[in-house]
Order: sequence, then structure tokens, then C-alpha cells
Amino acid sequence: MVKALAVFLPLLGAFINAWLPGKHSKASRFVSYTVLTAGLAFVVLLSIQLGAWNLADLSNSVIFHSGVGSPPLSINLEITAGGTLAALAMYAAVIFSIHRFALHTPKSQPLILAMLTASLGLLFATDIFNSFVFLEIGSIATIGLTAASRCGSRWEAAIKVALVSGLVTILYLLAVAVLYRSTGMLTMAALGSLSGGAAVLVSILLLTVIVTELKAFPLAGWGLDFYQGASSNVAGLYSATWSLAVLMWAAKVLPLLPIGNPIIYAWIGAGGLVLSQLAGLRAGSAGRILGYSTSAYASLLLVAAGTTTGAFYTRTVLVLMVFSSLSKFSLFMLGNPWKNRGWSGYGTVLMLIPVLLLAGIPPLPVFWAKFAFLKHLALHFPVVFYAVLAGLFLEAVYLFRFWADRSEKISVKAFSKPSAVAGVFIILVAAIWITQLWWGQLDFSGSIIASSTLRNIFHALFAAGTLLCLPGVFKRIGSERNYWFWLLISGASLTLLPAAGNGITFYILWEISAFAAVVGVSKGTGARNGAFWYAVFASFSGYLLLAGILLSRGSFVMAGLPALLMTLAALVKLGQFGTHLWNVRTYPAAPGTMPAYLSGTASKAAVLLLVAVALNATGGALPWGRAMAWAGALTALAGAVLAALAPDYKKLLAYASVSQIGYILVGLGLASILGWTAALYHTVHHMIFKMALFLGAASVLYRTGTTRFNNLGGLVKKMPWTFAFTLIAVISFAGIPPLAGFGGKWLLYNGLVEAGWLPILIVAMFASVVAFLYSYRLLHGVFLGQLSPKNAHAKEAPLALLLPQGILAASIMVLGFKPTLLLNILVPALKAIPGLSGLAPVIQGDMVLTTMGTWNAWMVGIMVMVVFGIAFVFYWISGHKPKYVGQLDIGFAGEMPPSADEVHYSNNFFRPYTRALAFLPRIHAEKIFCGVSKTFSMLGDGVRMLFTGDGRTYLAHSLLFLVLLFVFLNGGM
Amino acid sequence: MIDKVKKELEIRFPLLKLVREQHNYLHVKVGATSAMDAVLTAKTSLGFTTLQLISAVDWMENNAFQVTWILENYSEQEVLLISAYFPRKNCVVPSLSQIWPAASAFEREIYEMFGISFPGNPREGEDFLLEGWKDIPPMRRDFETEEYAMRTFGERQPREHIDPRQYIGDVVGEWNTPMGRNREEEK
Amino acid sequence: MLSNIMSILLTVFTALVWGLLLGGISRTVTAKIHGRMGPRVTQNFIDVWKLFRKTSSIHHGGMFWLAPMFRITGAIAVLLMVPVVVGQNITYNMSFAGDVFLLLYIMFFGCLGMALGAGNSGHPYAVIAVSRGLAQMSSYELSFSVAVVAIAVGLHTFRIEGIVAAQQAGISSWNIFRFPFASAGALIAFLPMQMAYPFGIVLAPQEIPIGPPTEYSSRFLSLMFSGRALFSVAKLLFFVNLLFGGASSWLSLLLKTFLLYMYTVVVSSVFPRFRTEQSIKFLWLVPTTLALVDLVRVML
Amino acid sequence: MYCNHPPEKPGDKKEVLQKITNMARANSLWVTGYGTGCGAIELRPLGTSRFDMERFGIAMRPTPRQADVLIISGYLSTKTLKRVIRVYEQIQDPKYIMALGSCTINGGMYFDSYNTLNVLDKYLPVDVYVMGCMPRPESIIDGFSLLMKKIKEGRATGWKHYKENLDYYRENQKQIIKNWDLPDYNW
Repeated sequence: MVKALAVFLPLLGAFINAWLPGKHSKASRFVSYTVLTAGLAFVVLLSIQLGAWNLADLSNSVIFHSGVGSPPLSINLEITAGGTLAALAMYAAVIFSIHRFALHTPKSQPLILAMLTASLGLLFATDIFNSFVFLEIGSIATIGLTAASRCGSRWEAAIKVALVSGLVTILYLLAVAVLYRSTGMLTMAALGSLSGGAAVLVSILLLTVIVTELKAFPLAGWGLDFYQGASSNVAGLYSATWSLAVLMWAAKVLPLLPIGNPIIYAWIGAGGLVLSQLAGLRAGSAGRILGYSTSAYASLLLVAAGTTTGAFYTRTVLVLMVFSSLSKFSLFMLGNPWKNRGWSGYGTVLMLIPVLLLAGIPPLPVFWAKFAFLKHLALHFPVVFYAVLAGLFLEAVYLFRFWADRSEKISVKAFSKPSAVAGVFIILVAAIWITQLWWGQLDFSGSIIASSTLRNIFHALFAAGTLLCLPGVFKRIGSERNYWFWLLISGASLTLLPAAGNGITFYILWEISAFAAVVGVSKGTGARNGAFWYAVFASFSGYLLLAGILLSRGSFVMAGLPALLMTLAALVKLGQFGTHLWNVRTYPAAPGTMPAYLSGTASKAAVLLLVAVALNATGGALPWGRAMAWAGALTALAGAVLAALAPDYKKLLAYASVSQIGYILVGLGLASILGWTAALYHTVHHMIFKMALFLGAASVLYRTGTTRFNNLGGLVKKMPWTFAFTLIAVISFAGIPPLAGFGGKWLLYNGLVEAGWLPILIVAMFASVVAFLYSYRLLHGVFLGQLSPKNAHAKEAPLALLLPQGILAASIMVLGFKPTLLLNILVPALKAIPGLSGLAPVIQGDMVLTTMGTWNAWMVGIMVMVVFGIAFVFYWISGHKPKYVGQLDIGFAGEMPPSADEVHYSNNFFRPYTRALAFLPRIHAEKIFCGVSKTFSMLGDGVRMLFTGDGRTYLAHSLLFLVLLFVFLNGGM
Repeated sequence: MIDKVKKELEIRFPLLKLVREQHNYLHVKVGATSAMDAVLTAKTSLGFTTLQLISAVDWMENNAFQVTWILENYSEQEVLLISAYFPRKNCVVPSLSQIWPAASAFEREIYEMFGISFPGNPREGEDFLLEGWKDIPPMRRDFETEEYAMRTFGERQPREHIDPRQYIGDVVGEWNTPMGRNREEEK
Repeated sequence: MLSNIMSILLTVFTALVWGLLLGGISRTVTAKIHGRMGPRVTQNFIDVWKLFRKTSSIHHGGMFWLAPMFRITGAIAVLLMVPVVVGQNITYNMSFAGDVFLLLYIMFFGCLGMALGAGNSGHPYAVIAVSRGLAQMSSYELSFSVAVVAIAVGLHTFRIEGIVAAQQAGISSWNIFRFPFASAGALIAFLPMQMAYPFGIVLAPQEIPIGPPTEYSSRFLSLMFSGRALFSVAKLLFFVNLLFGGASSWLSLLLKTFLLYMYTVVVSSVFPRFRTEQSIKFLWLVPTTLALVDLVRVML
Repeated sequence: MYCNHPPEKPGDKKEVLQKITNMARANSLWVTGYGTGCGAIELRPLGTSRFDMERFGIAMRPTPRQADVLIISGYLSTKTLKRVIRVYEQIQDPKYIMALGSCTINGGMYFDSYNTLNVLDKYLPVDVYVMGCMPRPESIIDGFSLLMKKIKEGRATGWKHYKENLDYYRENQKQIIKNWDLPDYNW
């Protein structure tokens, strides 16, 4: 009896509140809070008693009867352990949000409490007819709450709810009548004893009711309109209480329906998921977007009900539903710009956590449920698996768009509200707690990359990359915010990445590093767009990787489709031409040293993945190696051309990054020892020079506040050291011999000739020549030429930025003169890999020999240095003392240049080149992507035509759904 | 064709005086106040869309500057000169630089050379040819050119009369340059 | 060791003298084609010495100062990478240290230094010239590298000694006869490499005063002239080794480089200049296609 | 922005290999391609096959940085003088000026003009005058021969004279260039 208080205390409060006089009555608030606190305490006690905190077993329950007589007249509740957790979430949500209603619509407090009671009742109901009562109460409370503020759209939303609940009532009562007539009972268990026509009829009726109430796809229209129309407070509360209750109730009822084969749920769910999420891409308002997300989770529930059973089902559904509801609650609360609109650095993060939760990004709890669930699907229901994966990716896309759109609108005050703080806190604590349960799966033995040498190289690469970015993190400008924390998290998980011993560990570290970096990027000035693109592509590659891991049945990767999926994941992450869009949007937008980290270090994770896939799937040679090499070569070329024409320093570097990564792909695609040596050598080298360049860009940005070439130039006088380090990096990546970059090219060309892939060789060589264009553009555009008066105040970069550059430049010199230092490590390790073909390069002292070529970097370096030294000394001692004159003192047809800006050639730098290329059709990857996005939008629009916004249509949908079910199920029988 | 132009102009500007007329050339003189009207009419109604030149003449005896706008109708190959007299003291002429941007340069030149002001020209007063000129404008007839040159550039060296043939001959003989050699061989 | 150093010094000295002399000869030959008397054959020596002895000089910054040294270092590096006289191992200098790929890339060392100096001079025309030059370079390097790869793959070696050694079986074994298309492509690419007309858009004195070295004067310019002479000899040497069977003696070396140089001079003095984009398109189309023919032949 | 240091006085110290250097300088005269007046048209034929100045090692350079000789080709207006001063000072030492035509000697037919200077020597150190109006290419080659002779004999020291008497030249220059805005010395 006492236990039922957890359910009925709010009802009591509602009654008392309803009778209390006055509008802003302190008494009513007091009553509400007292009642809610007491109820919460009861729920906590109950959950402890039932052992709900041990998630392994949620089957404990207590049964409670009350009222008059026996069922169906009495009220029958079964308080389960899982249910108490859901109840906890409901109570928490109400407690954290009720004060908002108290401010604006105090009269709604009884309604809120009534809704809570109805939700709790429905959560625990074991009786069909009891459920009906609670459903009615809930509907009425919803309608009342929604219509409480007298505003057109809210009235409309309320009326739609009323219409639908009317229909639901009719259908439900019909089902109850049939059930009672057939079995004489109204408990849920009685559903199982139905047979024949009655079973079909009841199943159809109840399924229609459930799908309608769940707002699952075909019948989701009213829900979307409701979420859009209702005030965000109401919608938030609704999703945390009533919506959650309906989900849990449906989860309880669905397996009991005598429908024959439950796979039909999965079909409805999976199809609905894909279609509704397509439509979701086109959603505009915040409420509607979250409505689509609700619909997605309802569909997931249907899929779960159709494909899983037992404790696994219960647990999965519980975690998915509770956390998604809570995240939606927080998003509604955060996304509500109800006071003091303003920008907060915390806002982005605050909002990202629920979004990541909804999108199922590790290590947040929804991920674990999704992971287990998807794994199950991948093993047993592959088609459903793909559909669900596609739907989830689409959901992630619009959620990230929502985040990018809304995060600037979060009020600063929201963060100081206890509701938001506590909500986030609870979510996080719960996340860690749930994760604990599954921790046993993580494996850091590093067995994915069998060769410890390669592993150590990557460890060192990631650690060094992260560390070198750290000194400069506080050198921020303007509105850039602190990002060092996220950089550190991302870097730390990357550093762990090579140690991953199984797929799940790899995936988790991969996603943590990616999304921590997303947060880091979002701290930049005007970086929302960049962060959005990064998030979308990161989650796309993440889903590809996840699919690959899940389809590999326990091992890290299997040859065939999983390996292909994971290769694609790596290519997306690398920014292979076509998916390079995120690179060129994200790098320029990222703050401070973040782009150096992203381009120099984080992109190497994809190289690691490619290596891991090749090693685990086939032992080295991927069957699509040649295609990959072609893709890499074309990427190198296209990236180089685009870099040469880029108008912005960071953008140029982003394109250059895309281009240089092409060489790595070519090398890995070769699947020979030479090719892999080249690829890994270039990986190390790319990390070094690209970080040096991006740190240089960060220095320039820090000192001048701009990276547009039009505003830069002539900085060599002001920032000589930055220039020197950039120069070394540039000479190196252009592949000019005494420095390190030549080695990678030489090895790669030798590998390509060895394999006989001459066309690729030509494309790669051409790309490397085009690299001269952008390397000079970079040096001239920023450091040489005339110093703009705007940058007259600029001075040498701070030591925190300069020192890492110096270290990197020094390592370029070392690697350039003694490449054997690295090759002596790489070559033996690669020789040990059985799957790689071809001969290994022979290293004799400083001499590197292949079957066709020779290379002695040390001698070349010494020669160049000696000749240079002799020329220098000769110059110096021959008494030649030229006089320094300023850059404006040039022979300019007898005139004095009017200003530096007018004699600095920077705009449209490679104009002849552009002209010569004019005959080529201008195919931009952007356009292709626009096409893709337009297609999806059109599909989405097509689906959206279902949801007309007219309540009567929704009724028609429900009836049509009923008829279709009837036809289908009868046909099936 | 030019007759038509003349008739048109005569109808619109009764005080117009004809200075000279050829088959595709017409020079007319109008009053100072109607000069702009005449030029604009020629441009808008008569098809003289090209401004070739603006020139000025100092008629010190009449105490007036004559300003002439030379317009061209390219499609008809006709030239129209419209002159007007403006009082010499503090001479002000409306600017055409808003209508023909090219007029700006002519007007700046006339401003420097004659001191005729063209209010409305955005670049009036900028250095054009005489950088930093401080004297009275040099094309005015009251400007004493020779006196100014003496004062500024110094006395001219007195002339010596040398017979060039003899002079060059001597020099060639003495220097014996390659060219000189050639010439001697020719002889 | 000592003899190696002697050989290197001798090579550099000979190349410098020969390069300057070739420059003078080319000026004379061009003048004769124009119907003029033309300067002395030694005019380039006089010019270099005069420039070297000009007294005052200016510089515009560190890279401006260093650029001539980059230039001359790049030239000497290329020179030393190529065997001089076939069979005399002592004159192979540093060619053991690298293969044709190294040579292809180390060629840019001097160009990049020059471009940096031009950039640092702050003269817009210098930079325009660099922009044109780089754009053109990226196009002729395409055909040139296709040709080199075709020859090297066809002979199964990237080592320059190897390439030379494969051509020692008489004139018919010269690569110009064994790989006629690739050779044609390479020889066309040789013209822009030497900045000869019709590809002389980099040093276009009529529109962008002399291009990259606009601001260079006196001793800088003198060094740059020497570097250019050295570099052109280095390139000639490379081409002789690549296509014309190397040189079996110093005399045949001088003869072959002279004839090859005269080819550029003659072509250069009768053609007008391409515009940049015309030049780029031509180089992408004609020599590349020619060289690709041999590459395909090699692949099959 | 501009280098404002006055030049060092060159003094009279002997250079190493003076004689050879002088020979080289005389035989490799590079001319700045800068036509100041009508005489520039007479310079062009020098490059053609009829006169062929390249046989003396004379070449045109498009930039003052690389040139040795500045040719003042005919009348010189005050506006051009300013540019000529800048070009001349940008030429690296040793440098020579050759003046063509009567105008540079005594003003010629423009002796009484308001903006053409009469005696070039007052403003820039002329090493060789070539007489004529205009001098024919033959005369110019004659002038070059004289210049070469002077250089070989070490007498073409106009540039030293200019640096040593910079104050005198500047005073004269500033007297006629009204808006003087050049640096102290144009390096």
C-alpha cells in the first residue's frame, strides 16, 4: 500500500493544488515540491529495495492491488525494478522544470501533477483497462497543459492531441471489449490466451493504438505538430514523463500481443525509421526536430520489440528510452530562449551532450544500448540492421544541424538554473554508471595492430602531436574560447587508440577523439558551420566503422564487406577527395592550434585504421588497393590544384592536407613493402610538416588577426623565425631533396614503378609539381612581398607557438639528412608482415637501394650544405656589404609606390593557371554534395507530404494503418 | 546631316552663333548660361555621346575665357564644337565629370593651366601636370613665360655659331670611332 | 677523396666557363640570325665581371640576400648529380647519391630560392613573373617527368649511370632513337626549362621588367648570371646523358652540349612568345601526349 | 618605408684590378630603358641590325637596378626630372648619364618654356653630351664611344661628383621641383 504512494502522491498534490486559491500562491508551490520530493524519496527507496541499481537483472517486481474488489475493477500495478528507474527520471524531470510553470502559468501545477500520476500509473499498469484509465488521464492533462497558454498554435496542438486521443479511445475500448468477451479477463497476460480472429482483431487494434500513441512513423504526424506547437516547457515535460511512460508501456504490451510473428514490428519500425528520418532532415523548428527524434526512438522500440526478447530487450529499451527522453527534456529546456538571449561558451557543450546522447555517441549510455542492440541486429537481422543504421545516421545529421543552429541561442542563465545543471549532472553520472557495467568489454592489449613497432610509431605520433599543440592553446584571439580541455581529451584517446585490442575499444576511442575535437572546433570564432560539418562527417565515418565492426562477428574486421566499410570510414575521416568538404570547412574554422592537431595528428587515426583493416582482413593487401591508390592520386592532384587557388592561408593548408593525404592512400593501396614504407614515412613526415605549417598559421593569426592572403604579406621582417620554420616545412613537403619530404616521394615512386602502376605514378608526380604552386603561394602570400600597413604592429610569434615549430623544423632537418633513422625502424617491421608483396628497400649505411633506384640522403644533404656554405662564405668575405632598403624602395618606373597594398600582388595569384584550366568543366565536389543533399531533401519532402498539419488527416492515417494491418495480417494467416 | 543638327540647335538656342560649318563639322557659340544645356542636348537628343576634348582659350582683350567642348557622334562621324565665353575673373564653369568621367582629366588640366574652376569635379585641385605649381596658371596670357623661365631655370647660355660640318669633321678625325671609320671608307 | 674533390672543382669550373661561353655564343648566333654583328663571344664574361665589380648594392631582406646562393647551390647540386664523362668514374662526382627522381626534384632547389628572393624584393612584377613561371613549370614538368619515367622504366633503372651505360652500344642505342616520342616530349620541355622563346614568359622584359631578378643588382646579379650559366650546363649535361648516350670524352661532351644548346637558341630566336595560358595548354597537350606514347609502349 | 640615409662619399681609393674592371665597364654598358623626351625615338634604331649597339656590349635593361647608363633623351620637364632623379639614384654605382640634344645643353627650342629646364648639368652630373636636335643614331654611338673612352681612362666620375656634391645638386633640384617629396637619397 505504501509503495503505491510513489504513484499516487502526485495525484494528491494535484487535488490539493486545485483547491488552493490565488495565482502566485507560495502554498501551491510548497505543496507541489513537498509532494514531489516525497514521491521521489519513495521511488528511490523502491528502486533500492528492488535492486534496480544492479542493471544486470531488472526482473524484480512487487505487485500491488487496490480499489474495490478484484481485477478488472481494482487498480493493479506491478512495480518493476526497471520501471522505478524510469519513474526516477520522470520525477527528476518534473522537479527540475515545475518552477518554470510556477512563474508563468501557476494554474497548470495540478495538471502537471496529474500528468505525472498518469505517467507513473501507465508505467506500472499490468491491466489493460487500468492502462486505458491512465491513458485518458494523461491525454486530458496534456491537452490541458498545452492549451493553458492561450495562443493559436498551442490550441491547435491541443486539439490535435484531443482528436487523436478520441480515436485512440474508440479503438482501445473496442479492443478491451473483444478481449473481455473472449477471455473474461483484462490483464495483460490475458492477451496471450487469445486465439483466432479475436487475437488478430485485438492485435491490430492495439498495435494501431500503440503506434499512434508512440508517434512512430506512419502515424507520427500529430506528435510532430504537437512538439512544434506546444511551448517548449510543456513539450519538454511531456517528453520526459508522458512520452516516456507511453514508450515503457508499449514496450510492455508489444511482446504480449498475439500477432504471430513479431518481426512485423521490426519491419514497421525499420521502414518507419528511415522514412521519418529522411523527413526529419527537412525539419525547421527545434520542436519538430525533436519530434522526429522521438519518432526515431519509437521506431527503435518497435524494432527492438520485433527482434529481441527477455532481459536483453528490457534493458536495451530501458536505457534507450530513459536517456533519450531525458536528453530531449534537456534540449527542450536548453533550447528555449525564454530569457536573456546571449552566447555562452558553455552553451555549445551543454547542448552537445544531450545531442550526442541522442545520436548515440560513446561513451554516453545510449551508445552502449545501441551498440548491443545493433550488434544483435547485425548478427541476426542484417537488412533491418542497415535500415536502422541509415536511419540513425540521418538522425545524427539533423541533430547536429539543430545543435549548430541553436547552440548560439542558449541563454547564459540556463546554465545557472539548477534544473539544467542537475539534468546534465545526472545524465553524466548515469552515463558513467552504465558504462561501468559494460567496461569489461574494453581491451587495451593492442592486438589489432600485431606489430609492436607500428603500434609504437603511432603511439609516439599521436602523443607528440598532441603535446606539441598544447603549449599554444592559450594564445587565442578574439572570441575564441578555451579548447585545451577538449584537445587534451581527444589527444589522450587518440594516443590510446593503437593500443585498442578489439573493435569496440577502437570505436569508442575513435569516437571520443572525434567528438571531443568537434567540441574543440566549436570554440572557434564563427566555427559553428565548421563544427557541424566535422560532426556530420565524423559520425558518418563512425557509423561506417561501427557497421564494419559489428558485421565482423566478434573479430576486429573480416575481409569483404566489413573491411570495405571500414576502409570507407577511414577515407571519409582522411578527407578523401569528395569527402574533403569537412576538412576545408573545419580546419579554417577551428581555433588556435586546433587545426594543427586535426590535420597533423587526428587525421593519422584514419591511417591507423587503414593499416589495421589491411592487417586484420587480409594481412596486408586489400582487394581494392588499386582503386584506393587511384583515388589517392586523384585526391593529391585535385587537392593541390584547389590549394593553389585558395584565397586563405588556413584553407590553403586544408586543401594541401587533402592533397598530401592522397600520397598516403597511394602507398597503402600498393600493398607492397615499398608502398607501405612510403606511406608510413609520409605519415610521420606529414604529421611533422603539417603541424609546423598550421602552428605557423596559428602564429600569424595570433599576431595579425587574419588569414586572408589579401590582408597578409611581408611578414618575414616581423616574424623571421616563424618564416624560417614555415620555409623548412614548405621545402620539405615540396619534396626538394635535402629535406625530409623527398624520401616519401622517392619511396612511393619506386613502389609504383615496382608494381607497374605507371599512370598513377604520373598523376602523383604531376600533383607533386602542382604542390610547388601552392607552396610558393603560401610563402609569398603571408611572408614575402610587401608588408601591409595593417600588420605594421605584428611581431614575432610567442614562444609557446614558436617552440613547437622549432622542434618540428629540427626534426624535419634530422629526418631529411638521416632518413635511415626512421627507415631502419620501419622496414624490418614491414618485412615481418607476410601479406605485403614486393622487395624491401635495402639500407646500407646511409644508402637506400631499391631494385631500380638509389638514394643517399646524407651525401646529398652534405653536398648541398657544403656548396651553400662555400657560396655563403665567399659572399661574406669578399667585402660585399649591400645596404638594406625597405620593400617600398623598388624600381617602379621612377615613381614611388603609393602604398604597400597597391604593389602587393596577391589577389588571383595563379590567374594564368586558372585561365588555362578554364577549358576543364568545373566539377566541384560541393556541387555533387549539393546534389546529394537535394535528393535527400526531395525524398524528405515527399515523405513530409504525409504530414499535412491537418488533424483529420492524422485520423485517416490511423484508420488506414488499421486497414492495412488487417489486410496484411489476414493475408499472412 | 549636320544641317539637321544645326536646325535643332537653332530652334532650341535662339542666341546661338555659328562659327564654322563643314559637311560633318559644326562649331557653334552659345551664351555662358546655356552652355551646359547645349552640351547636354547634344548628348541626349542629337547623339553626340562622345566627349573628345575640353579646351580653353584666354581672350585677355575681351576679358573672357573661351571654353570649348568638342563632341563626337561616332555613328554619324560628326563633330560638334560648342563654345562659350566666361568672364575671366574667378572663372567658374560647371563640371561634366558626372556625365563623362573622362571630362575629369580635361577639367583638371584646364584648372591647372588657366585657373578655371570646375565645381563638381571630385578630383579638382589634385596634381595633374604641374606638380606643386605656385605661380599664376601658365597658360594665362598675363603669365610672363620668359621672365619665369629666366627666374627659375637661369639665364640661357649665349649661342655660339659653329659650322657643324667642320666641327663634326674635326671630332671624327680626332676620335676615330668605328662609325667614323665607316664614313671615311665610304668617302 | 682528393681526386674526387679535384674532379668536382674541375667540373664546376669547366661548367661555369662553358656556360658563360655558350651564353655569349648564343647571343652572337641570335644576332647573326637578326642580321646584326652581335657582341663578342666573351661578352658574358665581361658582363659578369662588370656586375661583380659594381660598387654599391642594395638588398631587401634575408631571403633576397640568400636567393642567389640558393640559385647557385641548386645549379651545382644538379651538375654534380650527373656523370660528366662516361667511363671515367672519377668524373661521376656525386651521381652515386641519387637517381633521376632525385635529379628531377633537386632541380627545383634553385628555382625555389630564386622565387623566394623575388618575393622578398617586394616588386610586384617579380612576383607576377614567378607566378607565371611556376604555372609554366608545373606544365612542362608533367611532360618531362613522363618522358623520364618512360625512359627509366624502359631501361629498368633509375640510376643515371645505368641509363648512360645502356646507351653505349653505338648511336642506334641512344635513347633518342630508342624512345623517339619520349625524347621529343623531353626536348620540347627543354625549351621552357631554358626559358627559351616561345616559352619565355618568365623573363619578359617588355612587360614585367626582366621578371624575378627585377630588383637584383651588381654582385647579386653577377652570382645569379653565373648560377644560370651553371644550371644550363647542368641541364644540358643531363639531357646529353638521358637522350644522347652521354659523352665518351670531354670533346664530345662539349660538342653535344653545344649542339643541344644551339637547338634552343635557334628555336628561341625565330619564335614569338606564347601567352602564359597558351604555353601551359601547349605543354600539357603536345609534349605530354608525345611522351605518353612511349610510356604506353613501355607499359605494354 | 624608404631608405633615408644619404650616401657615403665614395672617395678616391683604388680598386683591385682597376684597369680590367674599367675595361669591363666600358664594354658592357647597360642602358636604362627610360625615354624622357623626343630623343627616345632615336634610341630604338640603335638596337636594329643597321646600327646594332650590342656589338659594343651595350644593352637595354628594363630596370634601373641593373643598368649603368641613364640617357636623358632630349628636353626634360620639371615633372619628369623628379622621376629621373629617382631612377638615377636607384642605379647602382658606377653610373653614367648621357644627355642627348640641345635641350639638355641650353634649353634648345624650349628655352623659354615654363616647365623645361635649360641646363641639365645643374641638376644631374652629365658625363657625355651629344649634340643635335635630335642627334641621329650615329651621333649617339659617337657619344657612347666617348663615354667608353672616358670610362677606360677613369674620367667618367660624374657619379662620384654627384655624391660628393649632393647638397649642391639637391638645392638646385629643390629650387625647381616645388613639391619635393623624395627621400634624402633614393637607394
